[in-house]
Amino acid sequence: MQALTIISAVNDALMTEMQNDKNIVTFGEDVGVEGGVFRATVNLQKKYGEKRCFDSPLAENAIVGTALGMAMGGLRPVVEIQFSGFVYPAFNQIITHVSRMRNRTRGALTAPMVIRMPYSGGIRALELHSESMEALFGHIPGIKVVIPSTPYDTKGLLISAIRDEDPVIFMEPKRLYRAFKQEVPEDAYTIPIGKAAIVQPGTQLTLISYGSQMKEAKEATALLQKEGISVELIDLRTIYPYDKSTILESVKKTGRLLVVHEGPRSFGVAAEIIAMVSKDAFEYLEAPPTRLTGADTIFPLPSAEHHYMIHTAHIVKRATEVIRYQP
Amino acid sequence: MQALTIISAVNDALMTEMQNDKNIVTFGEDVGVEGGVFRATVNLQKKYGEKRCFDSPLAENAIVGTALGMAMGGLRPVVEIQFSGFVYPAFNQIITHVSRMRNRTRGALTAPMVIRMPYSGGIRALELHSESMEALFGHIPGIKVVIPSTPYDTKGLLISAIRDEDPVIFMEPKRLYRAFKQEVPEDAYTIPIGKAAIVQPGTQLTLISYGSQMKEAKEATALLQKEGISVELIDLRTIYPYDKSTILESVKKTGRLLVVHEGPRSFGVAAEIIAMVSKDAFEYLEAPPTRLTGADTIFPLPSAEHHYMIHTAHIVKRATEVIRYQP
Amino acid sequence: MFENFDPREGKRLQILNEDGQINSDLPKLPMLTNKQALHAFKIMVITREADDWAVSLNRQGRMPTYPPVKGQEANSIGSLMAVKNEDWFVQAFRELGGLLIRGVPLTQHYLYFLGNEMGSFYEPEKYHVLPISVPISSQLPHAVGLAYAEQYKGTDNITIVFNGDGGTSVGDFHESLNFAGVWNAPVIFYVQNNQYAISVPRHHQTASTTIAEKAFGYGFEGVQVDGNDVFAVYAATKLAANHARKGNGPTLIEGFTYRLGAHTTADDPTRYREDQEVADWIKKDPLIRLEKYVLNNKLITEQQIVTLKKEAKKQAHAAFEEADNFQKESLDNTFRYTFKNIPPILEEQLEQRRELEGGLK
Amino acid sequence: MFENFDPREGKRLQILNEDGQINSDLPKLPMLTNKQALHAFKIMVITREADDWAVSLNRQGRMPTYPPVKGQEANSIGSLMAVKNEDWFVQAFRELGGLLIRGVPLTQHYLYFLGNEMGSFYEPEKYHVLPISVPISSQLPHAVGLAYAEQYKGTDNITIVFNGDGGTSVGDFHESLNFAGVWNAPVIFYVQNNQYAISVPRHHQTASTTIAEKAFGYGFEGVQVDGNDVFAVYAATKLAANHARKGNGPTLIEGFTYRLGAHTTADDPTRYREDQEVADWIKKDPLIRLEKYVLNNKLITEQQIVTLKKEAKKQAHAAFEEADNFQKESLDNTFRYTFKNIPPILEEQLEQRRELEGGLK
Ligand SMILES: Cc1ncc(C[n+]2csc(CCOP(=O)(O)OP(=O)(O)O)c2C)c(N)n1
Ligand SMILES: Cc1ncc(C[n+]2csc(CCOP(=O)(O)OP(=O)(O)O)c2C)c(N)n1
Ligand SMILES: [Mg+2]
Ligand SMILES: [Mg+2]
Repeated sequence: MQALTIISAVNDALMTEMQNDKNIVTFGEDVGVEGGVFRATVNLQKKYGEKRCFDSPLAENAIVGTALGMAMGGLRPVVEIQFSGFVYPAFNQIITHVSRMRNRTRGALTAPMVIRMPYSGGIRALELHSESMEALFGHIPGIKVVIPSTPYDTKGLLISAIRDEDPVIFMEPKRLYRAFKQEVPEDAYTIPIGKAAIVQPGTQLTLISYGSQMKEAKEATALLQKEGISVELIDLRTIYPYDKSTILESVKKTGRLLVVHEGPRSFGVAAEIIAMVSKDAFEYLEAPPTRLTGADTIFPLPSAEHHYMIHTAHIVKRATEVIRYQP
Repeated sequence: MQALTIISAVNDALMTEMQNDKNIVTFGEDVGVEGGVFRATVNLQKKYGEKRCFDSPLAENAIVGTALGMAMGGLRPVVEIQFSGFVYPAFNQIITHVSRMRNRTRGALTAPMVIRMPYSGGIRALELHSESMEALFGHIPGIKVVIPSTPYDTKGLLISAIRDEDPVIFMEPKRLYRAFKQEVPEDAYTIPIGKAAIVQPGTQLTLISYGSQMKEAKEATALLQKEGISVELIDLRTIYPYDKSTILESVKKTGRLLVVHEGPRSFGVAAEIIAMVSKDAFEYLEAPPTRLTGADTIFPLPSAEHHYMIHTAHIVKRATEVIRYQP
Repeated sequence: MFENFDPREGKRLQILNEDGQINSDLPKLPMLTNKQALHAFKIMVITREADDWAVSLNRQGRMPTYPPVKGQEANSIGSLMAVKNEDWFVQAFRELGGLLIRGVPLTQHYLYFLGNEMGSFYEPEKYHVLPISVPISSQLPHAVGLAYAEQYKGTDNITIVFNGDGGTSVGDFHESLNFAGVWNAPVIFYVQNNQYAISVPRHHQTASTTIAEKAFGYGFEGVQVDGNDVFAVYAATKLAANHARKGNGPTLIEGFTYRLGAHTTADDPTRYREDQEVADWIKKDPLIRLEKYVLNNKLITEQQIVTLKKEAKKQAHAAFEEADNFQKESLDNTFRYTFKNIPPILEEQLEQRRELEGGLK
Repeated sequence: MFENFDPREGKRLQILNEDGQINSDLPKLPMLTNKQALHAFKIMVITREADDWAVSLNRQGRMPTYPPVKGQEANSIGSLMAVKNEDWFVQAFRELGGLLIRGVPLTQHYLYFLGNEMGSFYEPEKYHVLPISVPISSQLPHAVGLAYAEQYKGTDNITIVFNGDGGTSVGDFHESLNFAGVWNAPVIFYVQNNQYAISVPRHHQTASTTIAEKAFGYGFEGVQVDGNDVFAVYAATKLAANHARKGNGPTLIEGFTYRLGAHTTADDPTRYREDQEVADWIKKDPLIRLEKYVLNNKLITEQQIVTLKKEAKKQAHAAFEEADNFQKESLDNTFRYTFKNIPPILEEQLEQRRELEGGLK
């Protein structure tokens, strides 16, 4: 066992899997000599050579498009988009090809590939370095969207993503990249895509979050516990296909739901979870299912980002309201 | 008054407004000599000249990007994306610039521009000519998303969109382009963006839809009425910023909600509406708020598109279930 | 490799002229043998018949929107003859001739335009063909990726990818040529410059004199060929293929050609182009000149051609009937191929849809 | 207009060499007057001081991520001097010198990198400057649109837009040059080729020999200039600007230069480049050679330069303090500029946020 941060767990997953499968190649801007601006791919080129880990020209669209070509040609590309705010040039490739190749060709051609990207805010970064737009990907049929929140899950989920026969968008909570360490096995292991984690069992409120926001969600859960409130904290881990049964089971038990995420509110991830729960656990709901999310605004530049971010105290406040709610 | 189809109402709106405001220019693929593949811009070049209505090279990204430049330079561009399935190359411009220029520059530069595009399926078209991905736009802070369903609304909303000081994505229900005619005033008029229409008042169920799906929604409403069921039919018209108060008022009255749209279900428009209602009209809901939407699948090629489309009978069925629901 | 045909000097490679004669005074170039020329002719005949038939089926309401290939056949026929079966063939959407050269059944092409996903099921081990790509030029990066993969695996397979003159305006065109240049990828970019992108004429698409010359900005060669001359197309592609296979990287070929028909069956080209222009290009029809060639060289007789065309028509009709009777895609299949394994959330949606459809039957 | 400096023939325009001497044997070119040269020098000094100060502020933890301009100053200074105030100036993000030429207060630049949106508020009637564009090359289409708008309005204003060598790989680069060519738009594309895109060297970015030669594929001229020579930059831009203003369309200028510092303060360039390379380029520093020039030509004395630099430092410090003390953006402002008028749905979110923040104070 080794104590790893999330960013080193990414590196470790790549190291481990590239050893196991020589068809894995990884590329993107600055991933080669530099080892990635966050050091996610550090030493990969040294270890596996320039054919397997390399810099590409600066063009996200072609990074994804050529990766798809490689995938159809039998390789397993894992590409890095330097920041999720720069993935949009690749949207056309993702929506019109990556997500559809299996369906389009009735399985003759497939796209086993991973598109990695750091997302999330609160790190005083330049414009477009802080957004959380995972809901956009969630709405695209044919891709899986995975967001880990711990080093252990990062390695397990990334290896699952690489081994998956379908394309996976792998969003990494950059705010947590170096926030804490966790014991991570040295060998390869997988965590199933599509399964949420019950981080803490509880009875009075289902609190759902994921990725970068899990830190505050955990803190809030602990604070509420101190006040004698029992929260069931769920880490969604997979945005699509998300884990309906774990969510429903929990809400049916607690009767109360709060969903927390950084991304904009309208048409966001919380909307989907709440719409689903409102229909499928309608009779169990004892309080209005509530969202605590980023606003429908442009993510502010550093000096005002605290006006956007969701803090632990905010979660405690909303959770308390949901719990106190009486019809 | 003149009896116009939706497509001729688009043309009429452009004709009328270009007369009123010489800063309006319209361009895109085949919009000049050809007058657009659907004839939306027919005769505009003849009437207003090649500087105001013209063909661009084939590049949606640059169409939107140059339009933004023009808008910042004082023009009012109305660009056409030939089919909504080809807007994705322009996503980067839309998300990272068009939607943000006002906010980024604190109002020094703005993006008064309209991006028109036909959307919706059921017309036996080639791949990527049938999708309904409006929810993607709904999630992007800083843009308005408008979808008309009648010729009258088309003209009024398009003129509002052109006059709007902010960027508007204007999605046109191509399945209804020539489906029916309606009396449309010859002069300019506006319909406010952000206001839904109560197409038919009712008491037992709130049925919300928009755009292409309104045809079936209207038919279903009529069929249900025949069976003595009173449906309040709402045409959303604006996807963002959507009309919360009209929706809530209706649901508070009926206690039951069915949202119908063509686009994929997960993270779709219905999710947002239902999440909002579940929170803000929690105590009024007498039945699970229900979605009837496209599936989370790739829109099928013509020979199987009937497996995707939502038919009137489907709406009747789901509406009946929602109305019959007893806790 | 194309020193004698530098597009920047206004040169265009033509071997077989409009009269069906081989131009003299040409440097040594790869040539189609008589047998190959006859094969090209036969495939061009069936392509033409199949294409015409699709257009008339559309008029009869039996075929949805269809993009005719008429007039452009030599481009994909000549170039596909110059590569081997294991080389990847990445289509745009006007390469029916090339598909037939590759051995893909005509039925499959019809099936696609009839709106059946099985029309894009090209047995991977057999054909090495990518399906039609609807978003213009978005297939180009795939070609570069495939080329990289083949290089990585150590094969000598190359990739040939098609797009149109309109498609050269798209960012993917640039990025793909640029990546290919940097990676020295074994790929041939074949642009069918048919002078229009729907209604938009070539000079509204780009201000460069030729499309071929764009290659030099990416560090490799481009050549313009007479795209209605199957010999020129073959020669240029063969040289480019050898070049790529030897590890010398990509080439851009511009086939200078013309779409004799409408953009698609939904299009009315009289709105945007002159009859005279079309008439001029009809004289340059690749089929007419190849027919002259095979006749002049006695590779076939007039009588045999009559029979050939009759047979081709029959083949087309039969292929269409087969496609038209092909099993329709089921509800289950519209869900099943979204992912390798259908996740619970989608399974549930399928169940609901089954119930809805069942409830209506 | 650049017949004598065709990049395809390996030519690069240099007027002021590394020794601060004007090259002889040059054809007649637009030249900076003594007064202009002195102005360029003064602006370059303050640019250098302001830039260095930002880097050290970052080390002190008083400035978030900052991208240094050091070594590249001549590019935006020379080119901005060659256009008029009404001409649109579309930034990438390493054009501090150009901003100062345009008269933008240094405070504003600091404000932006301090993470305050007001740093992008360039009074439109005054500066004709577009804000920094973070997504590489995505500003290029804006420049073409602006150029179109000016042409449409019948002004003779042109547009100059910047990007980097890395940025030439992006589809926007291609599409923008292509649109500009077709529209014959009055725009100058200025590429600061500083040899790297973060860690990625120029030869991994494109296989073409120069970036300038790419222009020919779009039907217009490109020229490579010594980007560390403010005279060459000025001359090329002046010619291109006249060309555009006369209605002759776009030009691509490649400024061959070098980033002496890190990509940003978060970057460690020793990971990917050799000390020797940096040392070689330090000799080519645009400031050193311009200093030699103004001294040789007695436009300024050594003593005055010492004073100038001291003053510049002071100015930088003062500007930073002003920016640092600038009013922080309020919660309301983070909502207010999403649309012209805040819609009810957003008003409600603002209300909820106010309540949350209030609840915590
Ligand atoms: C990205 C994208 N935009 C628009 C379209 C609609 N469209 C289909 S074909 C076509 C013209 C293509 O022109 P060209 O590349 O010259 O090919 P040709 O049709 O002439 O063979 C257009 C605009 C599309 N398919 N994809
Ligand atoms: C679309 C996009 N992708 C990635 C980035 C991250 N990034 C910032 S600067 C940069 C390198 C830019 O290189 P170049 O264009 O040469 O400009 P330079 O930094 O050398 O001035 C990268 C990759 C970005 N800002 N935008
Ligand atoms: Mg064409
Ligand atoms: Mg650079």
